[in-house]
Amino acid sequence: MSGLDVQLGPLALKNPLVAVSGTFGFGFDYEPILPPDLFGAVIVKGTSLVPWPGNPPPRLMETPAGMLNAIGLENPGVDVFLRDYLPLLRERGVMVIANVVGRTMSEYVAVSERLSDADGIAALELNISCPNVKAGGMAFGTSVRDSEALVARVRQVTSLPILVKLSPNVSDIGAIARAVEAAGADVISLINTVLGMAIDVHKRAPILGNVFGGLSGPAIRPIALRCIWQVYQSVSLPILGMGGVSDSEDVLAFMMAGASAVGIGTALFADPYAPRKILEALPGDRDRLTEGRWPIGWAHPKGGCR
Amino acid sequence: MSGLDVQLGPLALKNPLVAVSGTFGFGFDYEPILPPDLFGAVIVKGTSLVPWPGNPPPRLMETPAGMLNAIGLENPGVDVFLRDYLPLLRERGVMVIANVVGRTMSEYVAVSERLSDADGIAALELNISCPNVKAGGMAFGTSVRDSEALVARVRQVTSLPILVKLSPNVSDIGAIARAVEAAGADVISLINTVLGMAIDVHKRAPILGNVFGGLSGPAIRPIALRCIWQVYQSVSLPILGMGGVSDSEDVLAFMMAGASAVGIGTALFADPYAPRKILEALPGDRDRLTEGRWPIGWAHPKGGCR
Amino acid sequence: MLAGSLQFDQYEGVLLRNTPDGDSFRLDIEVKSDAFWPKAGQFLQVKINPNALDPLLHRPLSVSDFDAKAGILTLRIRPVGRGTRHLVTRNPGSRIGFFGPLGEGFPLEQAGSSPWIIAGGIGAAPMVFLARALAERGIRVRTLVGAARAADLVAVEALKRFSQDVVIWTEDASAGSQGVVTAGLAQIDEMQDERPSVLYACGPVGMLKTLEATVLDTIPVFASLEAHMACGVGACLGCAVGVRTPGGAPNYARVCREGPVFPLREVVLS
Amino acid sequence: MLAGSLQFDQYEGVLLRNTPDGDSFRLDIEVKSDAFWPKAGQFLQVKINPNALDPLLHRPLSVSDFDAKAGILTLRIRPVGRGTRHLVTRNPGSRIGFFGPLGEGFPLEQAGSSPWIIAGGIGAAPMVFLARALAERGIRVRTLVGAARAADLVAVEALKRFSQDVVIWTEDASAGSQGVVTAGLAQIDEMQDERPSVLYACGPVGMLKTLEATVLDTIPVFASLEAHMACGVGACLGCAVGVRTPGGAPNYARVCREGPVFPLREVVLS
Ligand SMILES: Cc1cc2nc3c(=O)[nH]c(=O)nc-3n(C[C@H](O)[C@H](O)[C@H](O)COP(=O)(O)OP(=O)(O)OC[C@H]3O[C@@H](n4cnc5c(N)ncnc54)[C@H](O)[C@@H]3O)c2cc1C
Ligand SMILES: Cc1cc2nc3c(=O)[nH]c(=O)nc-3n(C[C@H](O)[C@H](O)[C@H](O)COP(=O)(O)OP(=O)(O)OC[C@H]3O[C@@H](n4cnc5c(N)ncnc54)[C@H](O)[C@@H]3O)c2cc1C
Ligand SMILES: Cc1cc2nc3c(=O)[nH]c(=O)nc-3n(C[C@H](O)[C@H](O)[C@H](O)COP(=O)(O)O)c2cc1C
Ligand SMILES: Cc1cc2nc3c(=O)[nH]c(=O)nc-3n(C[C@H](O)[C@H](O)[C@H](O)COP(=O)(O)O)c2cc1C
Ligand code: FES
Ligand code: FES
Repeated sequence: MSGLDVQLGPLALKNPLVAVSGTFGFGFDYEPILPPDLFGAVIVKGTSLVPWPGNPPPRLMETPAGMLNAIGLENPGVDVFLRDYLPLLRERGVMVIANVVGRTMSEYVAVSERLSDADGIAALELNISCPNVKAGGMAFGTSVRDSEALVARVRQVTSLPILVKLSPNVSDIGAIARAVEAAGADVISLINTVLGMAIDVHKRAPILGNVFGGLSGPAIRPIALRCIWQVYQSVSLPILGMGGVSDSEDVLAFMMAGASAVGIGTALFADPYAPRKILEALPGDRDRLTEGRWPIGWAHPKGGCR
Repeated sequence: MSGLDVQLGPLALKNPLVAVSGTFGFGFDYEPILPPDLFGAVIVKGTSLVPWPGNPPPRLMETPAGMLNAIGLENPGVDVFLRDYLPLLRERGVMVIANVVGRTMSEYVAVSERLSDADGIAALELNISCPNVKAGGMAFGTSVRDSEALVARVRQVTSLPILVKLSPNVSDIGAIARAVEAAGADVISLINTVLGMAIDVHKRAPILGNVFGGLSGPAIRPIALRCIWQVYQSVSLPILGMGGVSDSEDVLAFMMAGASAVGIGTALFADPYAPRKILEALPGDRDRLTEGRWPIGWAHPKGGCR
Repeated sequence: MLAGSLQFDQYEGVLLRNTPDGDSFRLDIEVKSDAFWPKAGQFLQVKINPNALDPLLHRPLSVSDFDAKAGILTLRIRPVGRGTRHLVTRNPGSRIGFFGPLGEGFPLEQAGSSPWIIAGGIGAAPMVFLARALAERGIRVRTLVGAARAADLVAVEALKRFSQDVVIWTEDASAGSQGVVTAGLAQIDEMQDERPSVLYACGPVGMLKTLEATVLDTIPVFASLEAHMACGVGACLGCAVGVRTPGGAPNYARVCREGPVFPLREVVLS
Repeated sequence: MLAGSLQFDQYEGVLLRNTPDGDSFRLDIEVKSDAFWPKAGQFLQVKINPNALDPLLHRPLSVSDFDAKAGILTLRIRPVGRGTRHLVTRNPGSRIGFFGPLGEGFPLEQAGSSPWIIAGGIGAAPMVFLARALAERGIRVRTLVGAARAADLVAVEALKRFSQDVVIWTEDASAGSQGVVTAGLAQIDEMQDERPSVLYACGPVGMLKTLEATVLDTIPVFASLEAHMACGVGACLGCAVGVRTPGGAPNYARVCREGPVFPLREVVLS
């Protein structure tokens, strides 16, 4: 232990830095410089019941201090994940969180069941907030009732801790958080990408094959902090915060806003060494800025919701 | 006429570039380099029935490719606007759009009435989307019913064209757009700022005096384009698009997404000459990219909503 | 907030020299324009990276000196964050874009017979130009400068050039007297002829608060304030500083427009 | 998408020379590391501005040449947007950060007896390193290069150095034969001994589509493709290119990982 261990609800992470879903594949693509066991936990790419091909290209566009993606949850399906990747991750002692996607509630439930039977998965993250698929995905995450129902159904089929990943593309994120808390979620993860788009003025058409895409990276950091703050004020569940995190002060800022652990995604693309730099700087920054303690929720006024 | 004239619903603008509300004061602060009559229209700072002091400082924070503001609609009140600024703007032949704010519906109505009696105001922009005031503001703009009621009430007291300024901080911006269209709005303006925040890790507290602030600038451009696209698909009203516009290709991209005219705000802070550069580049870029025509809605699939 | 009379424009200067000075850097910049004519206490909005959208905003920096004959603008910059760090690593020959001059300067006409300058840390930056302006008007000024230690002192030589005398304070006594720069003011009530007619102040908020607590009843203080800025010209209302109102109701002034120099008595420091 | 065997790392090179070459620039960069060992057809993810969050992403650029003995990496860059424009204005002595090498290179083992290289515009960049690799294996290659006009031709001298012969095509006939670079392939069916064993191609999509339409039935073509990239290492699935499936169901490969070089027959150009 590096002394950086932190508790994310039921999960004991060796450090608070989590590789978020979709930017770290199934854990091994950055291996030469970022082994998966570097992180407190690795959340693998969204996984569905059967293989999904994803959206037609182009799937990416850079934007000011951010990027749009419309991958469309391409993934080889839960069986391939369990067969080809999970054993390798388990071997390396990685804390694996599986990111679950589906087109219907039953699909979410079926994937969750399959994953729960497997050995070596620490928790499920229900992705009810992906803006890049036509059915399911964000549709659930923007409705209080659907979010609640989905979490309740998954709760019945798994004893694994459930993280529920929320969308920032809603009028009242606190209401969604309360609903999933009531339905039995263990941790709230946020934020997923912000719905956006880009236009190609030469082609006079949307750039992305899917028209819309999800905005991520430093550009959305202020939105992520705000959502974390709001959810921290709305529920008592622990929060996995993410959205534009780039350096070790960001990690502490996200914690002060209410996150117990902090995810990193797009920043890898800007600097693949960012996670190493963060983990190197974090002990010193924590000593300097927060007397060596994890400052979870410290920016909230005393006597707030918690 | 520079040949750049464009029709924004009932308003005939001499060019499509509009100074948005809140970044151009009452029209004269940038005077030495940007006279107010440079723009197709000038939308003045949000104006209330009585003077508002605004929020305690700090009110600003730079963020990646953007900024947060929590001005809190400081303004000297509608009477001072009418007495001290409107005559100067009228003298200069500026197309003036007044931005209306209130804490209650009655306040919006009262301000709108006062403005309608004055000479030299081309239109009203109802700001139902400001994230920086506790009551009113965004509260209206996130509720379909309240938005509709507010616009309907203002519609009764004014014969001026009504622009309604929408918030991106909602689950379904199309639904709000349809409601304000039904209530008699003439133009939809969007987007107002995206709700965000920043944390000071040294002070372990939110940076802004108001905790939350509105995110603007290039960082939010993909969100603005998406909202314009969605509203264009939802209603048949003309759109005044804004959010991160920085150069002349942005203007054409916003038009392709569905805007009839395009606002510029935060980009002034990054380069006060940006409006001049845009107006110089626009004729050439329009010839090169769109055969000299305004490409309003061109990026939408044929046979769409319009 | 009335229609403005400010005259500012956008300029591009060429960096001639970049010299370390205390904990800061002195940038001498050639500005070839007859229109650029700053006053003491005014500031510029300096562009950090003209080719990127990040950092987005300009950085407000005081005119630390301006040699009108040679057309040489001097900035003194303390590297504290991304923008200032970037500026102080620029090499001679590189171009520096900015717009200005902005804001209201120091009220020279209120100097009286024996004005004092009091500057903490990088607060010395605008004071060089102020001392020059006073000197050019034949007004003799006493200057108090302070820093944590001798090595951090900024602009001392330049201040000496234009001041009648310069009194140095350092917290560790590595130069001048030991103490903060306001330390000598405690006895101000007992001073007779020596007593300042006015204090021109620039420095950390702590220093200004000490002035507020100690001398404000006796001596007028004009302080240059700092605030985060977006426009710098008065349009965005982002750089608000609280101003005192009869009933105590909240009211604000713009540091970029009504300031950056304010009668200390009129503002509410936060 | 199986666990990777790629070996890449982050490097910082020093720019030795920046030379205009056709409509592009040749950047010779000293890379002091024994670990950096690229193969022909691989690419690098190059950082544009290490101190800003915009532009955020790296830019994929081919290894245009690598002189392993001298440790000199050559990039050939056509300035088309913000990132590439920034790179081609760097001065000698400046540091260029990148990570790599990435992707699968050209299959040299499939060269056969008489491979041809066909390059349109900046597509010539990776072909220098490919020609070098073939030459080092004693394989003689014929190289076809094309551009709009003579002044736009890239890397011709370097290609001549490693190729048996270089055939030039320009659309305005200002150098070589008149026409697009694929023009000469129309008669390929009639060619006898001269016929290529394989075509290595890099250039605009239009060029690749012409190859698809003309020679694909007769000759294997290995084409280096382009796609916008975020990670460059296979993690984000952003650089998808359609691949042919028996039933025509959509399926994608990663240009950064399974590519950038693909058998042309297997991909769906868009
Ligand atoms: C009127 C005025 C005159 C000034 N003159 C000088 C001078 O002559 N020399 C000098 O070294 N400094 C001066 N400052 C302070 C200087 O503006 C800040 O140090 C600088 O903006 C910090 O930018 P950064 O990118 O390095 O820091 P960061 O903290 O990375 O900046 C982030 C954001 O906060 C703003 N910010 C941070 N600190 C300050 C601050 N103290 N004041 C205003 N904005 C801030 C930045 O402008 C930027 O928008 C002056 C400030 C004002 C308002
Ligand atoms: C494997 C590979 C090898 C390449 N090798 C070379 C080379 O050797 N020399 C060379 O000049 N160019 C090469 N390119 C193309 C080069 O990557 C683009 O020209 C460059 O990314 C454009 O960046 P920009 O900032 O100048 O343009 P912008 O249009 O401003 O870039 C905006 C975004 O789009 C992406 N983008 C734009 N055009 C392309 C493109 N054609 N391919 C991939 N991404 C693009 C950028 O990376 C960036 O993320 C290669 C591309 C790939 C995929
Ligand atoms: C290329 C890409 C793919 C993503 N795929 C997924 C996914 O499969 N499941 C999911 O829950 N989130 C996905 N996300 C969202 C991220 O996990 C994360 O919530 C978001 O990007 C914000 O964090 P960041 O700014 O650090 O990237 C993806 C993001 C990106 C950029
Ligand atoms: C400092 C500041 C003040 C603003 N004040 C107002 C306002 O008074 N009324 C309003 O409707 N919008 C206000 N806005 C929002 C802008 O008008 C605009 O909708 C938003 O900033 C997005 O455009 P931009 O990215 O070009 O700035 C303000 C924005 C900023 C940055
Ligand atoms: S910085 Fe905009 S009003 Fe002062
Ligand atoms: S660029 Fe990320 S998978 Fe290819």
